[in-house]
Amino acid sequence: MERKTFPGTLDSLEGIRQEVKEESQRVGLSKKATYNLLLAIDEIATNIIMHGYEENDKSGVIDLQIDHRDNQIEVTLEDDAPPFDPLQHTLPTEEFFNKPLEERPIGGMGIHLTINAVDKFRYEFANQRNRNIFVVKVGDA
Amino acid sequence: MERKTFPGTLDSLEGIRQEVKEESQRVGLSKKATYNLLLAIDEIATNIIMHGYEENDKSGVIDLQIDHRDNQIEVTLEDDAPPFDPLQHTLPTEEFFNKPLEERPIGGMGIHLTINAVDKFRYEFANQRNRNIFVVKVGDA
Amino acid sequence: MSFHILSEAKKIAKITLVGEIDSLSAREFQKEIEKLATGSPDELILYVENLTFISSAGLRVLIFAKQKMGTNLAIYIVKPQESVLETLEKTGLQHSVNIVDQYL
Amino acid sequence: MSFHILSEAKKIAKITLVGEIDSLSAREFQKEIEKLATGSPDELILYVENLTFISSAGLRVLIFAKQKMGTNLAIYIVKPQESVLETLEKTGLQHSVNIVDQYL
Ligand SMILES: Nc1ncnc2c1ncn2[C@@H]1O[C@H](COP(=O)(O)OP(=O)(O)O)[C@@H](O)[C@H]1O
Ligand SMILES: Nc1ncnc2c1ncn2[C@@H]1O[C@H](COP(=O)(O)OP(=O)(O)O)[C@@H](O)[C@H]1O
Repeated sequence: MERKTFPGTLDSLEGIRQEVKEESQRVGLSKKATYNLLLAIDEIATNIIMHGYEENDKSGVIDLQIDHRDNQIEVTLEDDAPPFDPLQHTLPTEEFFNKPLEERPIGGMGIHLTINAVDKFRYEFANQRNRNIFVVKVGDA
Repeated sequence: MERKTFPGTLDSLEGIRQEVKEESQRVGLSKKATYNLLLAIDEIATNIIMHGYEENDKSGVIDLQIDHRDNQIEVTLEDDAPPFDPLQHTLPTEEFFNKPLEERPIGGMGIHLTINAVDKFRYEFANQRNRNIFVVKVGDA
Repeated sequence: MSFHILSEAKKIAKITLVGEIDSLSAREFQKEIEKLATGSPDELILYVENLTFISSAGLRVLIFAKQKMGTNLAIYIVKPQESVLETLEKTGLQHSVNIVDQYL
Repeated sequence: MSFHILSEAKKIAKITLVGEIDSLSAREFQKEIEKLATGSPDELILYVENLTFISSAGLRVLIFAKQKMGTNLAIYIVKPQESVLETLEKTGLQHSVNIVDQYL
């Protein structure tokens, strides 16, 4: 697929999900794997927009690239926000998730959901850009 | 059945229904006809207690008699309250029942339900007593 | 955006009735209604699946509830047995209450 | 006497969610919760049968609701789709909400 560029704003989320969904369906990814891929991408895209751009008073784009080869689908999001590697972020523990809601911080679930939702999640900083890469095998049950 | 005498108070209602229920089941009256017979008797017994005795500051008894013959069950309630013939009482009209609840008087349904619930309903004043007689055919569907 | 939200807030009063309502037990029912009426509920939900008998004394309480709790009170009667349903129908109450299999 | 009556009165807030909740639509959800919170409901009932997507932004609103409407708030989630249910489970929310097929 050629690269698509979206403004780094929340109203881009739906369009990003839509692109990924269409391609996933086209290559025959299961409904469940598709849902999880969309969830992962939505979480990371949200973080780019909110934490990467907005909290740094910056604006910018998100580039979306979808590749299908070797029986897997690979989605890449690229942005120009300050470098942030989600895999370096400390994930919430079991204890966190067992806490009653009234004692939990209100967020902190996005990266956890992302990592759980795809077969492989990778981060690179290349050409001065953040690159978040999601890989899902096609043809799994 | 021999005659049973109950005090003319609301806590007699359950015992009266119980007697009639047992006899109805014994002679094979259908569940539905039994229910309706109990309803009719409960309504009239309530009226005897509330309107016949209580509102006239009187106390007294209700005599219950159940007879089974000619494929029908006949229940008689006798009381010593002032004479009152339910069949002379003006029944609520169709219009009454179609009114929204907030515009309806709160009562006035008992005699209507009674007459609809049994095959025959009769009133007699004999030996200075009110006699309310309920007849239901046994062996109906 | 394919998102749609609908909301509503209301006060509800739930009553479960088990057994037989005659003129004696109707008094307990009435007391409960009076107690609940102080909170001015928007909806009264009666769970009557295990109500086996209701005389006109019970129906009077329903009419009383409507008059006491205000005209806007919506009454739901959940899962009435056949005989109870028939009595509601014979007395025209089914026009003024909502007879349902399930309260949503 | 074989009669038994049970009653309870409470304020309920019902929300029906249809479509997708991401960080954008979660804002509408949050506004609705804030509006309903002013009435201090005892129960929040979310009808989600037709909710097809929920991101962590939607879950945040649930946590917010619990914190804003008070610890005693009981949250019911009625008929979640499988993926939505999985997300609730993966984030431990199923311990703090009631996931039901039907609200009684
Ligand atoms: N692109 C990003 N730039 C800067 N910080 C980020 C970025 N993505 C995530 N973070 C940080 O990581 C934290 C955890 O992210 P996440 O698990 O998605 O939960 P949430 O966003 O709900 O707080 C965020 O609160 C934020 O501090
Ligand atoms: N045994 C009775 N003695 C005197 N009055 C009676 C008697 N039974 C019924 N009534 C009168 O007939 C009216 C209608 O009775 P009914 O249809 O049973 O409705 P309700 O008792 O709910 O008013 C009563 O309100 C009462 O005035």
